[in-house]
Amino acid sequence: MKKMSIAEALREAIREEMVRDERVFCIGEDIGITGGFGGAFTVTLGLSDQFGHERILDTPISESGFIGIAIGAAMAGMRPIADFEYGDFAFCAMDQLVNNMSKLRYMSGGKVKLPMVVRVPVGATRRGAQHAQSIESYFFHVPGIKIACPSTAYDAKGLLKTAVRDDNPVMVFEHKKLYGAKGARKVEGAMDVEQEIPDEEYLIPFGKAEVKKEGKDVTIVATLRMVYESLAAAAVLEKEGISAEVIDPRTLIPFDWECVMDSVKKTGRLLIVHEDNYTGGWGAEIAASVAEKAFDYLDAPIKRVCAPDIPVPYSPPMEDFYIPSAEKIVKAIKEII
Amino acid sequence: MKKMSIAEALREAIREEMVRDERVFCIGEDIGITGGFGGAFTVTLGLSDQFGHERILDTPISESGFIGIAIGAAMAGMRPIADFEYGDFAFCAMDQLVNNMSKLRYMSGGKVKLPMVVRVPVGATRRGAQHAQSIESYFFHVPGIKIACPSTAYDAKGLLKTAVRDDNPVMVFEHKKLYGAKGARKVEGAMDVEQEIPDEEYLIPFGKAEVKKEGKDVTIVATLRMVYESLAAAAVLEKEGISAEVIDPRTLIPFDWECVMDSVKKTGRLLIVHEDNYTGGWGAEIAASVAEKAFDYLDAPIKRVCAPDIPVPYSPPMEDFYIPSAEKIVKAIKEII
Amino acid sequence: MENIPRDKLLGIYECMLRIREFENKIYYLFIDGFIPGTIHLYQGQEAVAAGVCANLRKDDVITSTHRPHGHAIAKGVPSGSLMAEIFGKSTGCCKGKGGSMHVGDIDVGMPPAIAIVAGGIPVAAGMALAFKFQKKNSVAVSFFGEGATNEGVFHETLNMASLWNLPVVYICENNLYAASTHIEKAFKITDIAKRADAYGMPGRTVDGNDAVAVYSAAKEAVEQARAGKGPSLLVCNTYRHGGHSRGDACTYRPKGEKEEWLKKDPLIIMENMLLEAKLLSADGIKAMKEKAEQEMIEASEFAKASPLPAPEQALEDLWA
Amino acid sequence: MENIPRDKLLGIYECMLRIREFENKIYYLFIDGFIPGTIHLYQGQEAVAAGVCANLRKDDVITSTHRPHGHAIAKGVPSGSLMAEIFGKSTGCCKGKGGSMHVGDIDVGMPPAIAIVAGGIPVAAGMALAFKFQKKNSVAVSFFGEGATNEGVFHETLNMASLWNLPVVYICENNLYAASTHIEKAFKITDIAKRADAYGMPGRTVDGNDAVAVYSAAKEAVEQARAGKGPSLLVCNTYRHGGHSRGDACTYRPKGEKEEWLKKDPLIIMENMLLEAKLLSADGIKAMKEKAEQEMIEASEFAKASPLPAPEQALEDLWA
Ligand SMILES: Cc1ncc(C[n+]2csc(CCOP(=O)(O)OP(=O)(O)O)c2C)c(N)n1
Ligand SMILES: Cc1ncc(C[n+]2csc(CCOP(=O)(O)OP(=O)(O)O)c2C)c(N)n1
Ligand SMILES: [Mg+2]
Ligand SMILES: [Mg+2]
Repeated sequence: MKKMSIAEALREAIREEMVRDERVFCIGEDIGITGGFGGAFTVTLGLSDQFGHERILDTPISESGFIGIAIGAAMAGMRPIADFEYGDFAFCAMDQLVNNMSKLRYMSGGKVKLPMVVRVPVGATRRGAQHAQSIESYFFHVPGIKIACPSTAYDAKGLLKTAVRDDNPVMVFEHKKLYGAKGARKVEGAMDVEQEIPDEEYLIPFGKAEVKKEGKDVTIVATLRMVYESLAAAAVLEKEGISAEVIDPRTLIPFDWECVMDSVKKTGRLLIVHEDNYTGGWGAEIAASVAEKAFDYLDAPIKRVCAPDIPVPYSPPMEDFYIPSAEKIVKAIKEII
Repeated sequence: MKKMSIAEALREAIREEMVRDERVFCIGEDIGITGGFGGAFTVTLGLSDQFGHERILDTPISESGFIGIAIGAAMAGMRPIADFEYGDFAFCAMDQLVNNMSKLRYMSGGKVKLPMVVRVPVGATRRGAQHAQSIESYFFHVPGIKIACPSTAYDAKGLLKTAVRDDNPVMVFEHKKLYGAKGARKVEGAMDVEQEIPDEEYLIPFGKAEVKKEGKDVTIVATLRMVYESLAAAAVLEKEGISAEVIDPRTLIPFDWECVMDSVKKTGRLLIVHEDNYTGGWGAEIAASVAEKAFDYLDAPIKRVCAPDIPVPYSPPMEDFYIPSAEKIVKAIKEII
Repeated sequence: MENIPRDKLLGIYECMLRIREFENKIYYLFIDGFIPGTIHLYQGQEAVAAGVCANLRKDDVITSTHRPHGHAIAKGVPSGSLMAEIFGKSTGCCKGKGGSMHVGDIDVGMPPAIAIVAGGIPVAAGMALAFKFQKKNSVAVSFFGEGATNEGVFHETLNMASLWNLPVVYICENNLYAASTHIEKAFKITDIAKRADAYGMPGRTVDGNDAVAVYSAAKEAVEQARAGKGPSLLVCNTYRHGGHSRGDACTYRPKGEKEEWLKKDPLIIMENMLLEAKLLSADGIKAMKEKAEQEMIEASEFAKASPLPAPEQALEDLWA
Repeated sequence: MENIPRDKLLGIYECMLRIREFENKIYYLFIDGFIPGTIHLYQGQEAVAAGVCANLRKDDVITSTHRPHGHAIAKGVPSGSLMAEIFGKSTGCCKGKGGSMHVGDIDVGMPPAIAIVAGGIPVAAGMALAFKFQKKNSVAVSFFGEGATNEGVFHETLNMASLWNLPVVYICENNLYAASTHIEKAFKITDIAKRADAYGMPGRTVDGNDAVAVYSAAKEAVEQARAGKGPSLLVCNTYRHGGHSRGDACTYRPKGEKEEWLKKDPLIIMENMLLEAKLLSADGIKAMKEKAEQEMIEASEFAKASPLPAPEQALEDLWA
């Protein structure tokens, strides 16, 4: 057992997979430069020393190009892990992600495979509108992409390893404030979520949610940093006699409908929390589907606590207002109980 | 009064606005070439004869570049109308659309304005996965973009004119099978939706839905070509004694919540239909919001009839299966009545 | 030409004939309503696909575009499964899921053609990168039109391909037009091969209607790539005889332009060469044409007779 | 230099001093915790912003990047509202909605800086296109780093700007690094200005630490654009003295590299020139420095004293 931050856990996952399978390599900007950062959030720090600059491949600033290259490499038998320094830059490669990565296998009639991982840091960290977006929902809507959203170091390692071994494209969304609370590259407001990580290898299957806290009055579904806000809210509510169940789906595609549905059948109430914008976010799908399928079990309307429909503002009071908080979660739950 | 197809109505709207306001110009691929197509669907045919090649500006194949150029031109006082030949190519310009077009005004603290229109043909027409997507939902999720979806020639003209006069970025989604049913460039399965268009100028305000057919048992919300499938379904149901109300919201952002909510309060049932993929589509937002806000009025779960979560297949039987149909709408409604 | 074995030359010529016959057939089948959607035909550009692919092995790969039939035939996709795909039949090389713009068969080194202009350019580099990792001496070749060189991803990729010395060859088919847009309306420069300079990559232009010239230039480029000496850009000047896609009357073209180019029909050039060099007799040519014709008749019979996929098969083949 | 009026030279020098003082101040204010998030400082590159913008009028416009403070000062954004923006205060030039990477003030011809690398390149062309439509003789200038020239949109835009003869000037600040990535790891070529050839656009390289050289080269480019003679690309070779952003110890740089460049500090070069040409005395320089220092002290006092926006103001300013 070793205590690890999420950045460290992701690094270990990559390291283990690269040792295990020589087809695995990393590609992205500033990920392997000697003396450099190891990616914007240190995840690949030191890996080029171990694996060389060919397998930790630094690219020019060319997102569309390097994602297309990852796609080609995957089709030809490699297993690339591509890195967007900030999720916001994924839009530069959107054509390759949506029109090629997600569709080539289908277009081929199932003949080609695209085993590739795309790592996407998300979340607002005092940098303004173009380095802050939570963009899971855009990809949640693309058929053909699996989506993982680890909130703990344990999950980060296990989910990333599973992603690398999956024969389909997987996007892993990582929250910048969860990478780690130490070191020169930590961000303002970073949370300390270090965890003991087993020495033995483990994988976490996709589509298996985790119940982070059991409860009986209301179900909260949240991912990434919102898991912690939800747990904080649940703790506050507990004191007031309201028992909230907190579920982290861990992967959005595939989604563990069974776990959420069972919980809602028990509690009769559902709240969904994400840092992505409200309108058309993935929370809408969960709300719509649960409202449809658990129609007879719901004792109150399903609510969502999400970022408002604005770009991310820079100034701290406005950014804090933008990001869903435990306080807002408590308030929303009281409205449905 | 003159009978017009949607392509003609859009062309008239552009013509009138260009005559009225010299700041308006068109930009895109193959839109103004003499002897050419007038865009992939003839909307700008002949306009370069009237306005010259500077104001109907043909570009190289450079979507990201020409959308960025439209953005700059809009900020500097022009009112561009940009054209994606097929909506699928919008992903090539996604960074400019999402990171710049929708955010620059906000980032400036409200100091700059971006009065621009982006025209986006959508819908599957036997061309396979990369020339077929309905992509409204991706932009529905971006704060700062208005969205219009005209289903008739009358609406197309009025909404496009309103879009050109709006001081915000507006994306207009147009369905390829609705442009017109005549001429060399019509697509397979094109519907004849010609309509009498008044000679006098008119505008259609954003955020005003149209009730296409009144009914009392169930509300159907649909856009673009799905309006017609919904009306066909309503006609079938009518014969079986089920009275469906069909609403075309006409704009998705802003959305006419009042109209839909009033209808649902009356009928107690809601079905949403779109050609965009099911999971995370805009229908999920409508379903989630109505389920939340009309919780006490609903007599049945809200259902959605959408394309399944796959890329668009090429072969006719599979494509037909992919596209939501009147038949599937009828079936879905029977499940909730 | 002297140094090229007769077999190779006849192979190239046969490939060109097969492409021409295939496309002619498709043209009429489309008019007759057998083919859904749209088609982008390759007549006039046969020398490029045939000349380039004559340098490739089965374990080399190509990427293609919205205009892919010629590339597919040249790379070895069987004409029957190719035609069936264009018909949308379940015997098609993509089981009817791809269509005319997405034909391909990875078993012969062709992933589905990518119809987003320039979209295949980085994918080819990626396959080349894989070959480098795998220490295979395979080569990736990417075909695209001159219009594609104005897409950003062309620029991003050629830079990386050059930087990393990837075994990839970029073949730009300059047929003067991108849809209705003449190169003069899309480029200030005229020599597209010069763009390679921006990446420190060799760039070269050849007569794209002269199959032997294409073959020889591509040979050099492919050998260079295969030997680990890096990528290059080869611009082939050519012309599409027909419209951009179905129902294009080409009214944007100046009068007489097409006629001039028809005189330079790559098939005629090749035929004359073979005849002059006495590598083939008029009878030999006739026999080869008939054979190609026969093959494509059979391909179309196969496509016609093949079953359509069941609607629900749409739900298969998304996930691995 | 002989032909440049004294006022102009002093103006450029003053601008450089102001940028240097501003950035030095920001550096310490960041360390002291006054500034949220991150900062990308401009020390070492002052000659570029100052030399280029000395050719611009108020009705000319610029686009900028993640490293925009220097451009903002040079284009005339008042230092107080600039600093307040970086503090996230409601008196900031973007009311606290933009932040360090998005400073700008359209009233002085600077829309919010765009922090997506190369994102401002087409926007500048678009503003130039507007000027052409409006028959204004204004010019748009786009600043970006050498790293940005590997983005596709650089390629797409320079091609169109050249094709349409737009009044836009492209200023590439080659400071050798894109974040931690040295140009050798991102380019096979060394002369970035050659990329302009691919678009039929004039390209030129100058010593970006020599403000007079930058000024003169930019003058030519701006005048050419203003006269309707089209765009150009000007590469300015320079160096950032500090890290890429906060907390960057620059351990990826070879030892001694920074020291070499510090000897070529653009401020020292400019000072020496002015002293040698006897356009300014040592006292004069001292006075100007003190003035700049004083201005930035006041700017920081202003920023510190300014109120933070109310949380709910986040909901304003999205829609026009
Ligand atoms: C990104 C993108 N933009 C636009 C189109 C529409 N389109 C299809 S083919 C074509 C012209 C392509 O020209 P070129 O690259 O020269 O190839 P050619 O058709 O001449 O073979 C265009 C604009 C597209 N498919 N993809
Ligand atoms: C599209 C995009 N990719 C990556 C980044 C992350 N990033 C920010 S600055 C930078 C380096 C930019 O280098 P250069 O263009 O040379 O400008 P400099 O920082 O040297 O001024 C990178 C990679 C970004 N902001 N946008
Ligand atoms: Mg072409
Ligand atoms: Mg740089």
